[in-house]
Amino acid sequence: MSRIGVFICHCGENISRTVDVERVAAEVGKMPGVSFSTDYKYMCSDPGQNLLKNAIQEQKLTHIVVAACSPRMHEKTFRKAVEAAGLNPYLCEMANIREHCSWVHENKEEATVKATEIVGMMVERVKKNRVLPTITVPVTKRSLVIGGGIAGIQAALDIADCGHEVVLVEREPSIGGHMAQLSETFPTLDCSQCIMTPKMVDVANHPKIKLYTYSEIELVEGYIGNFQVTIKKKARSVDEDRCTGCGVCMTKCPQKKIPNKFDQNIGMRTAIYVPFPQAVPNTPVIDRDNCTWYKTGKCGVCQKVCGPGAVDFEQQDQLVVEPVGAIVVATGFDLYTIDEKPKGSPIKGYGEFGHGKIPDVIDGMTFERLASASGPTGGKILRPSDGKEPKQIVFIQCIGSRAREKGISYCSKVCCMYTAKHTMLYHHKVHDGQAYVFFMDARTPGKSYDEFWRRSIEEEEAVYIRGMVSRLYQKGDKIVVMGSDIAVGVQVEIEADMVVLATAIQPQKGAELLAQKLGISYDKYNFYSEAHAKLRPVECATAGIYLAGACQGPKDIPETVSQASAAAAKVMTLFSKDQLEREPIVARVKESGCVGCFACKKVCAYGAVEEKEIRDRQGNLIKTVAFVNPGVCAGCGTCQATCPSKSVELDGYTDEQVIAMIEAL
Amino acid sequence: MQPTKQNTFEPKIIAFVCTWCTYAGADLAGTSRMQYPSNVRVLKFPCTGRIDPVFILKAFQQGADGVLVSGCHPGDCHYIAGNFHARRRFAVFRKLLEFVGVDLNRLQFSWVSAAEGGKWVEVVTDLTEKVRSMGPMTEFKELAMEEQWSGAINTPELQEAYNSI
Amino acid sequence: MEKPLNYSYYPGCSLHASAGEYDLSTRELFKALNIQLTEIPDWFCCGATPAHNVDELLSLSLCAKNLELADQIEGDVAVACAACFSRLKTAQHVLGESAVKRKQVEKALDAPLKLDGNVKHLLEILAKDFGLERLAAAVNKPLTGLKVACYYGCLLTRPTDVPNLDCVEAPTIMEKVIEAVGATTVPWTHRMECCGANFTLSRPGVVIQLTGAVLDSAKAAGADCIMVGCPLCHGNLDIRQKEIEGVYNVQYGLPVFYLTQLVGLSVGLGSDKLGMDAMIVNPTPLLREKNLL
Amino acid sequence: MTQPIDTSIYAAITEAIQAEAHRILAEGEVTAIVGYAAARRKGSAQPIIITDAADSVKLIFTPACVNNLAVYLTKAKKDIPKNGKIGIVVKGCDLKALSGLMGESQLKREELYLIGVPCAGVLASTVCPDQELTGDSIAPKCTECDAHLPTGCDFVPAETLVTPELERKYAVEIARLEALTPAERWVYWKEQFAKCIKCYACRQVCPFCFCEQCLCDRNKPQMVDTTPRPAGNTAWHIVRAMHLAGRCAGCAECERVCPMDIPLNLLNRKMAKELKELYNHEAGFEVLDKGPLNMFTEKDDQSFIK
Amino acid sequence: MKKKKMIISQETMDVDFVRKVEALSGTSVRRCFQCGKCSAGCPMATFMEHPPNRVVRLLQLGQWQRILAGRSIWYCASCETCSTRCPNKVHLASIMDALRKLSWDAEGASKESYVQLANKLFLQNIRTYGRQYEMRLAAVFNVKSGQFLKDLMLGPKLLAKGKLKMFHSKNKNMSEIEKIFSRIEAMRKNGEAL
Repeated sequence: MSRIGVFICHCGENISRTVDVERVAAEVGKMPGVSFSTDYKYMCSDPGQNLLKNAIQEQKLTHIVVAACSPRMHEKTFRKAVEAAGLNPYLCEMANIREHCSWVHENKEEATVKATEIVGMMVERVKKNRVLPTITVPVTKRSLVIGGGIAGIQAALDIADCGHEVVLVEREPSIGGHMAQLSETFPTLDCSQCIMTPKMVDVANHPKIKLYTYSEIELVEGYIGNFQVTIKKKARSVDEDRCTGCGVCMTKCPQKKIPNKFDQNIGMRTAIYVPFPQAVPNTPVIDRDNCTWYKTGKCGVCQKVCGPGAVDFEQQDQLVVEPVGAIVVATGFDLYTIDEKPKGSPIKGYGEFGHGKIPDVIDGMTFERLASASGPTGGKILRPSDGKEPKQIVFIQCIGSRAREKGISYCSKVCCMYTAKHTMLYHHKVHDGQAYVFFMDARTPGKSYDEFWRRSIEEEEAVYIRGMVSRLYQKGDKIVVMGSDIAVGVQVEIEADMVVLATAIQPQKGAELLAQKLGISYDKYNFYSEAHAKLRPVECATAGIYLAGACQGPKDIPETVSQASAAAAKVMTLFSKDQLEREPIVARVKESGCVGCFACKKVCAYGAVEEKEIRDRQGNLIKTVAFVNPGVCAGCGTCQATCPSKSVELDGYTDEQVIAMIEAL
Repeated sequence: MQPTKQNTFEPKIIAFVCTWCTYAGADLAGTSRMQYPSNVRVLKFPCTGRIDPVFILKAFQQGADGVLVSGCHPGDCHYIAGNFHARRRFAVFRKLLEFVGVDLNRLQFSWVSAAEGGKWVEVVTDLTEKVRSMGPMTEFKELAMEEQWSGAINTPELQEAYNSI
Repeated sequence: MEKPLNYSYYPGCSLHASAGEYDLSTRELFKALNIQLTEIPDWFCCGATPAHNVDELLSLSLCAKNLELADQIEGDVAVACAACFSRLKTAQHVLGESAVKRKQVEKALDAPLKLDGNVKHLLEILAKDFGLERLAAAVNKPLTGLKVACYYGCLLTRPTDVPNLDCVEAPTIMEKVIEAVGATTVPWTHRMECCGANFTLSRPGVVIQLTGAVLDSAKAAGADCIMVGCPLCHGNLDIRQKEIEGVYNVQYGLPVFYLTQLVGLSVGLGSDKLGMDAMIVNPTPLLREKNLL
Repeated sequence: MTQPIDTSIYAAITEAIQAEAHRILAEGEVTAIVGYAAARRKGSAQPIIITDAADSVKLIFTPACVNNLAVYLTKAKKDIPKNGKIGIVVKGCDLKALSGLMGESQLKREELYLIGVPCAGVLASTVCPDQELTGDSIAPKCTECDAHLPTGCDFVPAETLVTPELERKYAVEIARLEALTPAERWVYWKEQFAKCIKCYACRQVCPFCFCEQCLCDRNKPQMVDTTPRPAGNTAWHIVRAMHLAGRCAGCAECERVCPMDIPLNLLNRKMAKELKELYNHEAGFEVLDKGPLNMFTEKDDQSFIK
Repeated sequence: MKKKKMIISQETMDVDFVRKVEALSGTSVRRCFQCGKCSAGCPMATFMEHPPNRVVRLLQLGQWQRILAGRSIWYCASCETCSTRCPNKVHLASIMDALRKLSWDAEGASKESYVQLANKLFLQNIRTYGRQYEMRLAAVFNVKSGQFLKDLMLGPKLLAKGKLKMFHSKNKNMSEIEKIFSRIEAMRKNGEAL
């Protein structure tokens, strides 16, 4: 027989003003099973909690109902108090008589009746509550980092420096990501390569980092602490162990006119290539689509010139399985283009800017490659169309960003700063040129950021014009920019030699596919969703998976690095214990009733349901039933509602508890 | 929840809600001190995906005059897709109830997010008003009162015999 | 008895013309307080607003010339007119900052610059050099019950870091001085709004609007009178007051005193020595009412 | 309207079944065959399980072969791995049930030998089994049949069917009920459910009611009223219809076995109709990974949700 | 002019002019980020066609013709409120001084004549007499501006109060002032000063 204790909180006057708490306590005291019932001014206060603890011990209470505020507010508080008094915390329930009663009703009689009924429901419910032990899950202390840009590199180094193995997977032939493409970085204008390459080399040399480049995530199974990740190593056609990185193959390759993606397609590369000279690993890849051998079966020059015999035309894609306990997703971003988009696409291009068909209208990343000393022009700012140095250069901010009509309403955050940087780089390289910037707002919240922006205007003589550009069109070898200066209130027209667009930051192509493999959620733009925008900005809702960098939303380098280190810290927190503890609100299968239709498995969004064979002592299969992995189960209970025989039950929300509540009405 | 005044019928409304969105939305209505009829009793679930159609049936059998099922907007589910499963389940279940003769005006489904305290108030108030104007849900209550009788009581003799039991 | 204070005195053009009572009352007051004023011989116009408006170099040169003349006399430079004060201070500031302009001015004057003289407005001399306590001690007839609206106008404090007379946005020096001699001050909104002096000749319509707003504010704050430290402000507030009353069909009746007039009154100087009869808005009824005559 | 239906090929089908059954039993391909045999009443048929090739002559196919034999497999499924592959005679409607069961992991295709029969229809349970098959005497479910010829079986006799277009009896009745007010429908179903004696024959005969412990038999908690009284009966039939929604293959065995003649298949057909309209789902021969209520699309109808 | 489309290029942006303004005013024009605080506090903004912030904006774009064609710079009261309150330390009052100076140097200067006339007469007075004589200034202004009756009511009253002195004495060292004027003129001629 249960001995239920009921504690009615006044919440100062928040509850007692509209609910006659004493009457509720008296009424509830008469309910069967209730052996103690009282009211108190502030149940959540220390004296209130002590009252609860003492009552549990003195009255030998077995179940507790606290009628107070929303359980979302104080359920943890009271469960802790109950635990401190020696009861299982899950034998305590809260009745919400504040948010759902006293605050929303004025009539005292009605509110009191309602409060009594709410408490009565919870009394019936708590009778059916069971002791739930905390669940522990073993943790594999290895982590996977997806993406080898600055975010992935930072996270991998941080975790590895703490002594835990890291598997770093990068889709491209080299790590480095977008940051490796940049010429200089704001707000200090130090060269991106100079600060980036040492970190890349650290990754390559770190004994705790296992690097997979030119590889993709194929499959993710398991759950927090216990993931099994299948990685597809795409065929490189070059044996990584044999290759010395001498580069002879690349100098001899006859296919030399392949646009290099790393140089935004303005520079050329060979068919066997490393994307850029400082690539890590410095092992070339054969681009099979453009290689003469693969197209015609003839050539093979690279193989002939390769001393160590590393070129292997027969190489196949390989699948590798890595067990890890935590995953950091750092897949970065892609840049929006103004090109015409397919019909029906939620994102639109800029027809008014020529849909990307005007050759000297380029994007910011292309400008970075032009400005980069190791870029295709050797750091000279030259127009793609005729190789002339532009003397009138127009930068336009917020291309795609903050443009609801184009399908993107967010701010891409980094463009104001990088455009300011571009004007400076331009001014340093083309002394007799003039840079103009069309902008709506200059958003420069960051250490030394506004000063940087002001410098571009005050010292580097960029002319900023507040107002958006309506249209661009080619006129002879000039591009006519039709804008307006809203501070003056007149239209502005500039005949520019080159136009640079600060295009929006978008998630990587296929970001949603990776999310589906990982079982993490993403927003309508395919940016990955954090568990809580403010308080859990680094974690995914899916346990054991963390976010770093622009895959979550637009970020600059310092912010990306901070988040990467934060993600690493979260991984370390997980790895700091051998076992992971979690709330025992999970589904359990009653094997006796289960007939193995696996409807539960079909509806489980987390893949928590497995098939389990039941055998007799002789090893004969009796039946196959469902099994819920408590490490993966998130506790939604969809399985239970789906199960025809109700052979799976969600602890804490069992049918018994629910029916008891309905019957109490 | 007996009628508080004579000649006025106060319906009993049961709400099955998910904890992340609608329960939080109802909390918000509270913290914002919005006012709504006191007829509703809230049962909290982790997710609308946990809500079994049988609960709705059970609620009507237990004397509910109206039932509300409410959860997260599509795409907002804390458990990825629980509300999508619930949406199908209830789309079919309400058709079944309608076919056996339950007036669907008594059964409301809604999406109320944690930020929609106002919508919670609106949904609860609307349902309460609607059900109040419809009068009590008598169908299941009458069934519970009836004795077993094999076949229709469609002759005076049977009626007499039935009444005598 | 302390050593008497010595100043070279730069009255400025207005004090030799429309603001004669300011000059008179200044000399009389300082005599009464035993402060020595020696008028700079053959001083020139400082150029005032028109000069800097269109020819900064001329403006700087004229001011530098005057400072050179003042350098012949012992003591800091005492300035009564806020505009002259502002010009002299600005010239010191600009020439201190810009070597190029300093060279140009030296060439214009054909002499090395002597900019060291400390330029002080009368307010500063009374409040700081002479001191508020001494001032209070010198009072014979405290201005008890007189509610004064202290009007700073533009040029006494602005811009930042140039006159350095007091806080640039919320000065209190005038209030301190006049409270020291027993008057009450009123808080009001237009203490530092422009009266439009620059347009008094060319665009009187502008002056009427701007000065009207100042008078409105002083009246609304319940002031009995306005106190100024600038002959240009005085010109607009006093001389044009009747005209403004006519344009807006209101009655102000606010006598506009120079600070030296009011302080002089408190130390016991007669109205003849303060040039009260030169004021367009007759102060006599007010002063009678307050038992100050 | 007495529309005759041609069942002349049934004799040839019977012969073909017998030959095939003999072969697979003799060759040991299967250990047992579930089929139909003649029963004692003239023209009637009953299920039979044969394990001996010699017994294959007992197998028949006539308009009286109405039973859905799939139900025997769900009850016997545990023994199949022990005893070996089972052969089964299936009409189109029965095959749909088998496909559904395979989708729900109850049966494995490789454990079955399917002998499909082309079927023009079977007799209604309300007529004598020796009657001719006509538009009147045909089982109501056969008026809506879209699966006369089972496909994907291991063996189907090569006979050509002639199937006339008949009035869809359930569709007509559903339309009639839908036109009523909720209150009128409530009266109708109250009368129907009141007849129920909770014999659970409907549950027993249904291939999909394979739960080892039915929800409606549980008493801790008692989610569904179990008493054989109107309230409990109504609850049972609603829960039954809901649990079969998206699964029922339409064999109408529930309705056939109901001793109180409750039109149980009406509820099932209504659910099937809704699932077709809402999610374009129909029971078929294809084995589905997920039933319509175990899946979703983001664009599912939500016009009923505020 | 005010609404005409602005064609911007290195040719149309007169950087030299801007440099002159910066040299004369001793303040940076580029520094302004168009917050509008100057215009917000300007007592004369309502009289101007280009509020102070826009004057700076046009200057940033080197569009001095647009500024000088308007009356805005002549309606500046030199109250220094803008300079005092500018969050960016742009000394706008000095920029206005510089613009007025350059306006007198430039061709096709502003239509605004009364303020310019007053300024011209004021400077002439200084050159001639070394000091300012208000009576003479006012009288000549009224004659030259054709407003013979302007402030007629004030005259006698001021005379009676001794505020307008009919006679005045010349400074003894008048040659000094003439020298200053002529040296400045000479410097300008020689390009030693702006």
